[in-house]
Amino acid sequence: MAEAKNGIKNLLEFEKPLVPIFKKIEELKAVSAHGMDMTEEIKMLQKRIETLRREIFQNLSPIQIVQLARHILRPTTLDYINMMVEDFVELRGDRNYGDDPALVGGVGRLNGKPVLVIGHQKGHTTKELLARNFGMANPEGYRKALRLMRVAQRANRPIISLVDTPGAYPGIGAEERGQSEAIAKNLREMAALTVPFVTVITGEGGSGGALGIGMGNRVLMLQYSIYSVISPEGCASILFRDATRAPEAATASKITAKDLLEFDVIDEIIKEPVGGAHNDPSASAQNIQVSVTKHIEELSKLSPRELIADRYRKYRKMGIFIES
Amino acid sequence: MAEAKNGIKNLLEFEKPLVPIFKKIEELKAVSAHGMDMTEEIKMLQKRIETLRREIFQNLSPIQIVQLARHILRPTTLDYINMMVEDFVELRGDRNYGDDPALVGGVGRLNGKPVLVIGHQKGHTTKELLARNFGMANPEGYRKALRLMRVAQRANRPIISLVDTPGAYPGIGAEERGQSEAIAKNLREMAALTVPFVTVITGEGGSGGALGIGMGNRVLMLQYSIYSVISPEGCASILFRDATRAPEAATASKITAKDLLEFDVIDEIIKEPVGGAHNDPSASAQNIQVSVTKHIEELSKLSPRELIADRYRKYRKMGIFIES
Amino acid sequence: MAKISIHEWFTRKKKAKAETEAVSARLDIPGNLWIKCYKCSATLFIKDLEANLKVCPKCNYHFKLSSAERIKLLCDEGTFKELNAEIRSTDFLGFSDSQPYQKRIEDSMLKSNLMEAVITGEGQVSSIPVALGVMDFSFMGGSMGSVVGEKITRIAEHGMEHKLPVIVVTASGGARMQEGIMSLMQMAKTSAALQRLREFGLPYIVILTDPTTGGTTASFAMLGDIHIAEPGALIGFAGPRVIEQTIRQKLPVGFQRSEFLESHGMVDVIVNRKDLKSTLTKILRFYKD
Amino acid sequence: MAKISIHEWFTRKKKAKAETEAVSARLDIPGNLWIKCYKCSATLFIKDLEANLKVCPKCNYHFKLSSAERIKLLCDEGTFKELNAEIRSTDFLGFSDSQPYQKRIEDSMLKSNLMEAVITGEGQVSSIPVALGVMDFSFMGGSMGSVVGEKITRIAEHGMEHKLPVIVVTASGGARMQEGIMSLMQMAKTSAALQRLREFGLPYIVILTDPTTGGTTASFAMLGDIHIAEPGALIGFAGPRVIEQTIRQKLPVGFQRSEFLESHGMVDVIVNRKDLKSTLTKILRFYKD
Ligand SMILES: [Zn+2]
Ligand SMILES: [Zn+2]
Repeated sequence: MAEAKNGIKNLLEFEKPLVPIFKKIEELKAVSAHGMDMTEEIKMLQKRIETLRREIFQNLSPIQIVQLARHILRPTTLDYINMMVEDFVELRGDRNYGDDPALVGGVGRLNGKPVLVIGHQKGHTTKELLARNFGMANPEGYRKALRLMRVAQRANRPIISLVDTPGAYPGIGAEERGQSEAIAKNLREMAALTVPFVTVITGEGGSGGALGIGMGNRVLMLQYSIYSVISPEGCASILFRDATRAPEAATASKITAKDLLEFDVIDEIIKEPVGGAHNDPSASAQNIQVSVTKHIEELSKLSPRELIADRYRKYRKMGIFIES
Repeated sequence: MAEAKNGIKNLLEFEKPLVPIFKKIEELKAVSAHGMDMTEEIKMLQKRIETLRREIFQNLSPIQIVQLARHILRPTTLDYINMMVEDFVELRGDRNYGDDPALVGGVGRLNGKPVLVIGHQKGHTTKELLARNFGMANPEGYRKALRLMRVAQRANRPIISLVDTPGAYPGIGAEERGQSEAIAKNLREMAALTVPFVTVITGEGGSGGALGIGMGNRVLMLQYSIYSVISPEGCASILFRDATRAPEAATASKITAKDLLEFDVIDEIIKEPVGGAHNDPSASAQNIQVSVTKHIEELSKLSPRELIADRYRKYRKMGIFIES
Repeated sequence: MAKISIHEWFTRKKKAKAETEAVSARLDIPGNLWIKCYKCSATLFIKDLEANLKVCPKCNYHFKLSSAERIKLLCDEGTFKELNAEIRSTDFLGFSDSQPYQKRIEDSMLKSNLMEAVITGEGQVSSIPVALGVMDFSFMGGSMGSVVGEKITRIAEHGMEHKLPVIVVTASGGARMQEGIMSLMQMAKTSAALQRLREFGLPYIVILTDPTTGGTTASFAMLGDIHIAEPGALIGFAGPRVIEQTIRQKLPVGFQRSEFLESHGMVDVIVNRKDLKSTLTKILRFYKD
Repeated sequence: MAKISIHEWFTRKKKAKAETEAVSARLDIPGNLWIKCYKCSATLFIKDLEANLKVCPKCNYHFKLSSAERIKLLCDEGTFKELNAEIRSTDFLGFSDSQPYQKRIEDSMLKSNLMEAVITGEGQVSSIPVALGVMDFSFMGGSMGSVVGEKITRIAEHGMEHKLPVIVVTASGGARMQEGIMSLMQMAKTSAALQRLREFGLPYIVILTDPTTGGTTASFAMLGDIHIAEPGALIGFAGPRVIEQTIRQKLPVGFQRSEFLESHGMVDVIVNRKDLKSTLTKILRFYKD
């Protein structure tokens, strides 16, 4: 699990103004070890870090948000499940070909009530990332997700999907086994779900790979997550023919929670702790839990038919064009 | 396609009494080629063949029927489709992993009315048999069959399944991709089909591999086909610990159409031409067509709900046991 | 048809019971206090092994459980009530291999102290009422004939009637060949019943144990909403020997074991026997209102 | 928002039409009577190629068709009536790469003589009325933005309203990046509409042509009851270059072509262009009452 790591090691480029203060604290700690009481001084410095951080985070650029969304310590699906869901039982397999470790799911209870949770699983070390294919699912991942959504549907339980993927995996096997078909079918079948369905973009919402489990009645986004049709790097290299122009592409493509709320593509932004979710995973989990619970409760008042209609309305209106 | 091959080459062991007469005909033909008119004599001999054949076929043993059911020239699914179904379009693939050439299907018209046909495909040469894996389907074959049955269901069209397989393929890949799951799911889903569904055992009805597409509202059997839980050879080698005792096993296991009609496992026996279906494929196709058409017409009077209930009744009553 | 009346049977059974009771709760190794683990060959004190739910403490090998032991493991004490206990097999084909089927049935009854290869009934799992079917490999290798098919079908129907989740613990070598085509038809019958259960909106949970193969796997064993498996169980359609004969090559290590099925998407979760009830409970609570 | 009014556009279009008409029915090789086959390099007389439905007589390479040509190929003469022709794209993000999106739209309109990357309408195929959508690669690579998504959605709705089978001919490079997340949302919108169509019990038939990739494939292109493909068409989720960059190895020959998809179970039937209408007709007759 992603432990809070306030240390100097995991600071992002734009957090570098904090470095001298962290160093100072370390020095004071070293002195403390030799018997002098520096508690007060350290406390003050820590406050300064917090203040400065708050200032820095007040005005993040889209590409800085991209960096936060991809932070290696950013909590990913199993982290949130561990923090939010009681009595979780992970359920594996698509009953068809395989089990995809990049997309996990299972049953458990949220605030004492049964839920089914699915989500992309990344990792916090290279080893974990490799084992999880960096959160890039294969068709069997999407098919597992669909199977589990149907488990929820038959049990009449709400579904929570947590989105955190650079995208669906672009590999030979993925094409052989029908990555397109798997995602497309999920989109169609998600439209037909008769149970409350809430999606949270927790990190990277990478294109079809994100949408493939992301057609909730409500789509929520963590404050420093992103959701886009193509990565800023991909956009820059294809449209600007220069991958280094990713910051520009990140801005132009409108991929932050704030942008997407304005476009009505998402329904709500979930606040993150100062410094981002990885700075205080359990606070982040708490925020998600509160928000998701609220939306599930609202949706639970709708009949199966209304839930489908609600979802249809939501996605039917997507699109901006001129008609005259 | 299986052409009528009355020749000496394809005679089965128990048809050997015909050999001298065939040889005589060949001699006479050779003589004819040199100018003498032997038409009458040949005609007479051919009549003798027919009479003798009729006698031989009056009293076939189960193992002889097994041989007929497996005859390399016995018409298999695409042969029957070519003879019975107009405007056939073969539809491939399970939308999931692959297309299985051992199990084919598609849409067309029977007597001018739209139908969906699926069936195991064997072959009449070693090359064909290898290409079709001897009619032993992999999971993707059963999944294709299910996909096509659902196409028929959505279109509200009757389904005809033609069964001709030694069994589902017992291979590594088949196990990896869930042969059991694929067959089991087909059984469950066939029970839920809302359209008329007629199964014809045309050759070998090999165990779960046969049943996997064979849960029709009506199950018909060609006169010289077989339907069994295990092959006579398998039964002999497991239970009698001696594969050469297959004839005995064939008799003991009750695998002929006549036996199965007595046990109410099938609904009707479709007559074959003298000498077996391969002796006159089009006559065999004609018989199938008449019988299938009759049953589809009867079933078409039932509502979707009644069709499911009809099928449930049929399979619910299977089993013989003592209760006291 | 039957050469043994139900009354006769129960008399014999009672007598046999006293003799076998002490043994029945133990492994099938008469008069021995020690056993070698089938997998790691460690020498285990039987009492210890039984105290450990018949799981080897050295290598986690899960020894087979009898249906009675399985019921004890899963159901709250004293809650299990058997249903359809009296349905018996009969030799309707007049089938005889090394011995007549009828004799085989009777011998199996006496040897296993069971009426058939599955026990079904109602019970409670952590106070949640369930309809339960437990197969027993010791009765003719857990083979599925008319009786197994009928009892599985009826327990599904019982679930529907009483709105209970249905749980089946599988252990079976496949179809019972001595019943010919009728054993094949049990695959259709049970699957059709489970289709009804599904439309009824009731959960169906399968617990796969060693071994589960053939027609059992290709019907009710693979139709669960949730598939739980014990570690290392052999689960497959074709038996390993049949496959080896067909493809003429050695099978890979771990082929058709629970872990293989899990990695190929067929099993939801592999659970050590000691955690089986608690995991089952969590899953049942997901379904329970 | 738009810098060109619909009236203005039609005036321009009319003028352009006279100039381009002669060319539009031909391949996009200006002022040339001959063309080299892209696949086998045979030199072909353009008139012959066009008479052969733009299929190379030497190697069966299927050249791209314009939407107009495709409609002519599939619909009975004079039966096609366009719907929702006036929906246009707009640069709601203020997006600019090498040129502003708004300019790109306008240029594409003029160059392709099309309003957008899909034409939708009602027509008849062998006297069977159908709702038809035909994508056109010549308009911004057939990319799917809000307009493509909206028109596909509306043609599905039109099918439901008039109880018509829905046919979509795909040709698309994927999502239109200039519309950002909104292009992604078209995948959701079209798929949801097709779910409704499905529940309505109406058939949806996809004809996959070269190329069909990205978000188009991963939504309405892969949701057909029946998938017909032209030979040799590139059909995939990720583009071949992206895959090569990811896995750092060369792709196998034939990868992501129609034949590859057929053998992997994603395409029902591959049909030569000359047989396309007759095969489509047979399939439609399966559905027609
Ligand atoms: Zn051991
Ligand atoms: Zn060419």
